[in-house]
Amino acid sequence: KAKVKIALIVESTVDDKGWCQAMHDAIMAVQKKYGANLVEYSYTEKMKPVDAGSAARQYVAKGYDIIIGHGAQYKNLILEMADEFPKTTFAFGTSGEIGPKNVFTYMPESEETGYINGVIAGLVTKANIIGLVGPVDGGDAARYNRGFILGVKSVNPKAQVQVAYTGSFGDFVKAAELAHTQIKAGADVLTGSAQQALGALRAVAEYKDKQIWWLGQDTAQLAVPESYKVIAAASYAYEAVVEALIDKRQSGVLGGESIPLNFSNGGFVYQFNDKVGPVLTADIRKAAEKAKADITSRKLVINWKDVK
Amino acid sequence: MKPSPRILYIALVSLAAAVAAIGIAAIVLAILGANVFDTFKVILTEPLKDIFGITEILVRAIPLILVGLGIAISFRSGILNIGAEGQILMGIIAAAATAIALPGLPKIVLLPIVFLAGALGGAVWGAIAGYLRAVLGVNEILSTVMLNYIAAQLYGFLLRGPMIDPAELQTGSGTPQSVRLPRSAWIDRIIPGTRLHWGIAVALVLAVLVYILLWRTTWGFKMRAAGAGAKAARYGGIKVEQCLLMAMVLAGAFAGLAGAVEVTGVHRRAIEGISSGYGFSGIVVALFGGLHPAGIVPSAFFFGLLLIGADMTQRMMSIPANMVLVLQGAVILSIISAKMVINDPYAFDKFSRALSRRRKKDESGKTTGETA
Amino acid sequence: MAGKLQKIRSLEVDGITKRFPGVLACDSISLKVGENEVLALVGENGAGKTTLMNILMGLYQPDEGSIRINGQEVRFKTPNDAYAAGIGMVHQHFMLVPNMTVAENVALGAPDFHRFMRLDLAGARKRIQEISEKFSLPVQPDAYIWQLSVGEQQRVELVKTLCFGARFLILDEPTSALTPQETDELIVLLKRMSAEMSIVFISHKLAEVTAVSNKVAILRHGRVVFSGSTSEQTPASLAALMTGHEVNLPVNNCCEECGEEFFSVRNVRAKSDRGFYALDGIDFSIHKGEILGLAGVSGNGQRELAEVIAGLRSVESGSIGMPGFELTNKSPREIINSGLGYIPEDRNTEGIVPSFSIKENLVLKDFASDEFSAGPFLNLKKQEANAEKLKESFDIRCPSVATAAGSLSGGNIQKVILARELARNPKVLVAVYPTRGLDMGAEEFIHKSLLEMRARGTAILLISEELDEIMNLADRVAVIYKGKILKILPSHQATRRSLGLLMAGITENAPGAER
Amino acid sequence: MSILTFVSNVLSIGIPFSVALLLAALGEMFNQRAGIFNLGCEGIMAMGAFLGFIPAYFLQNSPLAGYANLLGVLAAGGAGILLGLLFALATVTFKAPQGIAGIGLQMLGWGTAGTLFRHFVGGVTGIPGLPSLPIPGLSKIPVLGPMLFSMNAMAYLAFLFVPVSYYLLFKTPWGLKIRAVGTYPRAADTMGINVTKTRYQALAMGGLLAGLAGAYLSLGQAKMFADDIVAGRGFIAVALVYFGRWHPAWILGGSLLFSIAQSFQLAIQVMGIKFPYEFAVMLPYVLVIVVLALTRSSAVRGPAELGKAYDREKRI
Ligand SMILES: Nc1ncnc2c1ncn2[C@@H]1O[C@H](COP(=O)(O)OP(=O)(O)OP(=O)(O)O)[C@@H](O)[C@H]1O
Ligand SMILES: Nc1ncnc2c1ncn2[C@@H]1O[C@H](COP(=O)(O)OP(=O)(O)OP(=O)(O)O)[C@@H](O)[C@H]1O
Ligand SMILES: [Mg+2]
Ligand SMILES: [Mg+2]
Repeated sequence: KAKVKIALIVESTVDDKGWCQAMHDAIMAVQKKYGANLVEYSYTEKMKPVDAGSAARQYVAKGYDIIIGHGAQYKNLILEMADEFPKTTFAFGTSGEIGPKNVFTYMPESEETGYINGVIAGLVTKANIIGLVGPVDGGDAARYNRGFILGVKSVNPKAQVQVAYTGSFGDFVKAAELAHTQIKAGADVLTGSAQQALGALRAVAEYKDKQIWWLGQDTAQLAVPESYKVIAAASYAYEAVVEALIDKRQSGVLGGESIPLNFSNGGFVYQFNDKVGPVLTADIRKAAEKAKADITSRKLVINWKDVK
Repeated sequence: MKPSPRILYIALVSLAAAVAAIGIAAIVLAILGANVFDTFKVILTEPLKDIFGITEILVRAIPLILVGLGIAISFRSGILNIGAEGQILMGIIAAAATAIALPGLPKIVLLPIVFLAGALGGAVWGAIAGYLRAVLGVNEILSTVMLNYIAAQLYGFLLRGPMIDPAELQTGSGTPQSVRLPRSAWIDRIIPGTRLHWGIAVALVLAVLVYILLWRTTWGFKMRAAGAGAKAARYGGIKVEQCLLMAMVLAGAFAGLAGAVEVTGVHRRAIEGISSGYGFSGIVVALFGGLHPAGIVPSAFFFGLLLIGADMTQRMMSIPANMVLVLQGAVILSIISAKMVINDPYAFDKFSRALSRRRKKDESGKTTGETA
Repeated sequence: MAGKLQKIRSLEVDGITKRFPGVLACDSISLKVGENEVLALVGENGAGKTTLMNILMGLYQPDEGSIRINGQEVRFKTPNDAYAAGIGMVHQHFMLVPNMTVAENVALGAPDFHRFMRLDLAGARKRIQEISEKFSLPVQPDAYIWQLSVGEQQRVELVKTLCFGARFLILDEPTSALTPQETDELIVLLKRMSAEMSIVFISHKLAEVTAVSNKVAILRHGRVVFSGSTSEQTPASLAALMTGHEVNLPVNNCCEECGEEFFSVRNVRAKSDRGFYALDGIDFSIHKGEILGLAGVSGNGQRELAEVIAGLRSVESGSIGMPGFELTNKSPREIINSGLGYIPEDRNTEGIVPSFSIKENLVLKDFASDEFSAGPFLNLKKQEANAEKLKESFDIRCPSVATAAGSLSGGNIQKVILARELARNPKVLVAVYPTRGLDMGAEEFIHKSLLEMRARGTAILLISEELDEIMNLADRVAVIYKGKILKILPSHQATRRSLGLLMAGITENAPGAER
Repeated sequence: MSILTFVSNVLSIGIPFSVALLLAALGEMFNQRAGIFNLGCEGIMAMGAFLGFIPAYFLQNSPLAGYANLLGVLAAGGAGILLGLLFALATVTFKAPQGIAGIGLQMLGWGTAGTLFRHFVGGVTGIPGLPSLPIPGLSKIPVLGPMLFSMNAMAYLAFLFVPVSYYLLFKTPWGLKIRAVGTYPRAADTMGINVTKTRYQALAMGGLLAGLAGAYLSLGQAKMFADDIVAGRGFIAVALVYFGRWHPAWILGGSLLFSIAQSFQLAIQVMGIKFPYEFAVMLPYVLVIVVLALTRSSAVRGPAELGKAYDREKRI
C-alpha cells in the first residue's frame, strides 16, 4: 500500500480532553495500527477559519493526501478547496451532507450518548433536579443535550432538567460558575459538553462529600483527578472514520460520502466508572446497558429534533 | 566616509529594538528548546517564498487595512474605539443577510449594496458607543469593550436562530452558520488557486479616500480639530459632539465593511470566528501606521506577514500556536518604543552631540598621534 | 529644616550653556547674586530666563558651565538637590496639583512629612501656618487648589516654596496674573523678605523691576546683554536696553467720537461650573468704535461672561444682542457668523489646536466658508495663501506656516489668534487677558492692533487685570465684582486707586459714579 | 425556591466571582491614577493564572504540595511585577503610546502563558486549588454566612485590599505621589518627585495585582488552567476602572455589580424561563453601560494626564 499523509486542523488543541482530542487520538491510534511508515500525520491547532485556509493550502502544497478540518466552521473553506484541488481528499464534520466527490463528511449522532447519560442521571438523582451546562445551543451540543433530556424523561418523568448556557465553548471559568448555580438551585446530577465542561466538572468536584454527580461526554474525563465524581462517560471513537478515510482513498474513492458515528458502527465508546462507588448501582448499570443495546440494535430511535 | 549622525542613530536604535524583540521571543523559544534563528527565518522569509504565502499575506492585510482606517478616523477624532471587533460582527450579519435576501440581483448591483449594508451594520454599532459618549458622557473604552461582548452574543443568537442554514437543521449538524451567499455576492478572486480577492482594491481605494476625507475635506478638518483640541474646536464653532458621533459612525462603518468584505471575499457565508481578532490587530496596525493611510497600508502588510509567518512555524518547527502572540507582542512593544526614540528630537540631539564630541576627540587624537 | 543650613551668601552661574534641538536657549551665561540681593532678570519672550532658572533648580542639566554657592561648586541632578541647597522657585506656570489640597501639595514636596505608610498632614498644616504667619501670607491649608483664585494660588506657591526651606528664592513672572493690589502687596513682601534671603525676580513689567530689585540683568537670545545696578535705570531706559529702541505703548486718545450703541448685555444671569451664579445680572453696552475695559479681580465672572457671549455657556435669564441679532443662547457657530470675534483666556487650549499647523489654526473658524472650501473640499491653496499673508502682516515668527502652532512661543501663538480674529473683521471683539505673560514688544503690537480695530468701528470688550492696559486703551471702564458690574466710568475719570477700590468691592466714596 | 434563597444563591456565587475583576481593576486603578493606561492587564492576568497554576500542578504529589498555592501566588505576583515593569520600560522610559503597547503586552502575556502551558502541561487540567476558609462563627450566620464568610483566603484579602488601597492612595506619601504624577507630572517633578520612578512603582503595583487576579482565576476560582482562562476579563477590569471613576469603593461596586449580574443571569437561565439565552449572557455587559449612562456625573474626570508620557525636557 502507498503511504498516506494526513493533516488535521483544529480550532482548540489536540489535548483538550474533548472534541479535538478525540480525533487526534483516533488518528494516532490508526497510525499505530497501520504503522508510521504508512501513515504520516501532522496537525495544526488554534485555527480560526481564515487561518485554517492558509494552513490547509500549505498542507496541499506539501503533498498531503487527506486534510481534515475538524469542525463545521471549516465547511466552506473545504468545499472551496476541494474544488481547486480535486486530487486531495478533504474531510470535515459535523455534517450529514453528502459533499463533492473528494469530500467526506462525518457526523457523530451524539443524542445516543446523551440518551444513555440521561438514563443514568434520571435514575441517580434524588432531588429530581438535573443540571445541564451547555456551551451553546447548536451543533453537536444541541444533539447531545436533547438526547440527554429524552433519556432522563424515559426513566424519570418527574425529574426536571435545568438547561442553561455559558455562550462559549471554551470559557470554563463561566461553566464552573454555571455549575455552582445549578447546584445551588438544587441539581444533584450534572452534565455538559465541549471543553468548557471540564470547568463544570471541576466545580462539581468541589462538593467532595456531597452526593453530587457528573456524567461525562468524553472518556478522557475518567482520567482526570476529578473523576471520582464521574459516574460514566461516553466518547467518540473516530478510528472507524479515520480508517475509512484511508482505506477508501487507497481504493480510489476520494470522497462523496457521509460517515455517521453511532453505537451501531462502533463510533462511540461508553465507559462506567467503578471508582464512584455505591451510587452506580447494578440496576442503574443494567438500565444503561439496556438503553445502549436498544440504541445499537436500532430498537430505540431517539427523536431528538422533537425536543424544543 | 562617516555615516551621518541621523542614519547612524536610526540604525542603532532599530538594531537595539530588533535585539530586544528577538531577545524576548528567544527567551520563550529557548525554554521550549527551539532554534531561535531558524524560527525568525521562517517567520520573516518563508511566507515570501511563493505566491501562496504572498497572497495569504494580502488576504490578511485587507481587513486589517479597513479596520485600521476606521480606527484612524476615530482616534484622530479623539475617540479610543476598541469596539471594532463587535462592529465587524455586525457588518458581517448585515452584509450576509442582505446578500441572502437579494439573490437575484446581478453582481455589479448586489455587491455594492452588500458592502453598504455591512458598513451600515458596523456604523449602527459604532453609533451606539458614539451616542453614549457624545450625549451621555459614557467613556468609550468602557462602552466599546462591553459592546464587543454584546455583539458576540447577538451574532451567535442570529446564526443559531433566525439566520441558521436550514440544511444544518435538516441534517442535524446544527452548526451555527448561515446559508452560503449567492454567487452574485462573491468578490472575485484575483489569482485563481489563491484566496486573494478584489477586496484589496476596495481597501486601497478607501485608504486614498480616507486620506482625502481627513485632510482634504471640511468634515475631516472638523473631526481632526475636535480630536486634537476639543476646547479650541468648540470655541471655533465646531460641534464637537457631532464630530465624535460622526467619527464613531465612520469607524464602525469601516469595521463593518471589513466584515462584509471578509464574508463575501473569503468565507462566503456567515460563520463563527470570521473576525479572528482583526478588531484588535486593526488598532495595532492603525497606531503602528501613525494613524495615517500611507502608514496603515504597509503596516497591515507587515502584520499580515507576521501572522502568516508565525503560523508557519507551527507546522515547520512544531512551535505551539500561541507563539504567534508572543512574537507579535514582542515586536509591537519593541518597535513602538524604537519609533518613539527615533522620533524624539531631544534624544537624537544628545546622541549627535555625543557623537561629534567623540569624533572630534578621535580626530584630535589622530592628529596628535601623527605629529608625534 | 529652614535655618539649619548655612546661609547662601552668594550664588554664581558661570558660562552656562543649554541647547534644545535647534535652539540655543542659554549661551554661556554668567551671573552673580549676592547676599540679600534682589536680582531682576528681564528679556523678551524666549530670551532664556526660564531655562536658566530651571537649570538652577536641577530640572535641566546644562550642556556647559557651572554653578557655585558660596564659592563652592555644586551640581543639581534633580530639584531635590536644589531644595537641599536651599534654593526654591515659583514657576512661571503654577506647579500645584489642582485636585489636592494646599496641605497635600506642600506635603507632596517635603520629604519630612513622609512617614512610613502615613502622610503627616498635621505637620504640613503646622508648617504652613508658621510660614504664613511669619510672612503674612494667609492661606487655608485645607482648601483644594482648584477652588482658589489665581492670586490665592500664587500665594500658595510662595508658601509652598518657603515650606520647602528655600533660602534663595526664584520667582518666574510671579505677577503676570495678579491684580494691581496683589502685585503691590507682593512687592512689599519681597522687599521685606530680601532682608532674609536673596531673590531672583523675573518680570516683563519694568515698573515692578525698578520697584523691587537692586540689580538687573537683561538677556537677549540666551546671552547677558546688560547687567548693572537698578538704581541707575528707569523703566523706559530698561525697555530701550531690552529691545534696542524706545518702546511707547500706544494710548487711546479718547477724544474721538464713538458711534451708536451696538452691543448690549442686559441683566444676564448664568451659573458657573460649580453651580452658583457667576453672573448675577450683568448689564452693559458697547458702542461702535469703542473699547470697554472690564476691570476686576479674576474669578469674579470674567470667564463666564466671555463664555456666555461666545455661546459656550447657557444664559439663564437676560439677553445679549446686536442690532438685528439676538445672541442669547445661540450656538457658537451662529454667534461667530453674526460677526463676533473672540480672543480667549487660555491661548494654548482654547485659542488654538496645538497639534494643528499655523495655517490650519488661522482658518479654524472659516475652513468651511466659501473662501476656503469648495463644496466639501478644503481649498488648501487658499489656506496657505491666507496664512502667508497673515504671517506677513502680523509678523508671526515661525519656521513655516506648516509648523504646529503649539510649538510656537506664547507671543506668537497670541499673534496667530489675533490674526485669525482680526482678519475676520469682527463687528464685536471680546479680548480676554490678551497680553498675559507677553513681553513689551508683543504687548505693543497687540495694543496697536486693538486700537486699529477700534478705529475701524469695532465694538471691543477688553477684559484685563492690567489697570495700565485698561486705562491706556479703554474709552470707558467697567468694574466687575461677584458677577455684577459695580460701576462704569469714562476712563479719564478712572484712577488706579479708584479702580482698585472698586475691584475690591468697595463702592462708597468712589468718584465718577455714572452709567 | 423562595426569593430569599434565590437572592442568597445569586449573591453567594456572584460575590466570590468578583474577586479577579476587583483585583485587576484595583491594579489598573493604580496605573491610571499615575497616568498610565494599561490595556495589557489581560496579558498579565494570563501569566499570573499560568504561574499560579504551575506549582500546584507539578507539586501535587510531592512533599511540598502544602506550599504549592503560596508558591503559585508568589510566582504570579512576581511575574505580574516584572511584566508591569516591562510595560513601564516601554511606556515610561521609551514613551511608547500606551494603548498600542498595552495590546502588545496583552499578546505577549497571553501568548507566553499559552505557549509554555502547551509545552509543559498540555490540555485543560485541574488542580486542588485554594480551599475555602469559612470564618468560624461568622460563616454560621444564616444567609449572610455562606454569602460573605465562606470564601478562600485570596478573596478575603482582595476585599480587605479595597480599604487598604483607599488608604494607600489617599493617605500615604506614596499615594500622593501617584496621584500627583497622574494629574500634573510637571508639578510633581518640580517638587522633587521622581515621575519616572513613581510611574514604575505604580505599574509594578498594577502588575502585581493583575498577576494576583490571574492567580485567583486559576487557583481560587476555576481550579484549573487553560490558555484562554482570562477570556476578556482583563478588558472588563479596565472598563470597570472607568466605571469606578478611579476610586476603590466605586470599583468594588462595579466589580460586584458585574459579577452579580453575571450570576443572576445564570440563575435565571437555570430557573428555566424560556427566552434566547444569548440575551441573558448579554445582561451584565448591558447593565454596566446602562448604570454608567444613568449615573453620569460630569464633575468626575480621570487623571488629567492619563495616557500621556511625561518628558521633562519637552515643553508641551
Ligand atoms: N517645545 C518646543 N519644542 C521645539 N521647539 C520649540 C518649543 N518651544 C518653542 N520652540 C521653538 O522655539 C522658537 C522660539 O520660541 P520663543 O519662546 O523663544 O519665542 P520668541 O521667538 O521669543 O517669540 P515671542 O517673543 O513671541 O515669545 C519658536 O519659534 C519655536 O519654533
Ligand atoms: N523644553 C524646551 N524644548 C525646546 N525648546 C525650548 C524648551 N524650553 C525653552 N525652549 C526654547 O529656549 C528658548 C528660551 O526659552 P525660555 O522659556 O527660557 O524663555 P523665557 O526667557 O523664559 O521666555 P518667557 O518670557 O516667554 O517666559 C526659547 O527659544 C524656547 O523656545
Ligand atoms: Mg516665550
Ligand atoms: Mg519664561
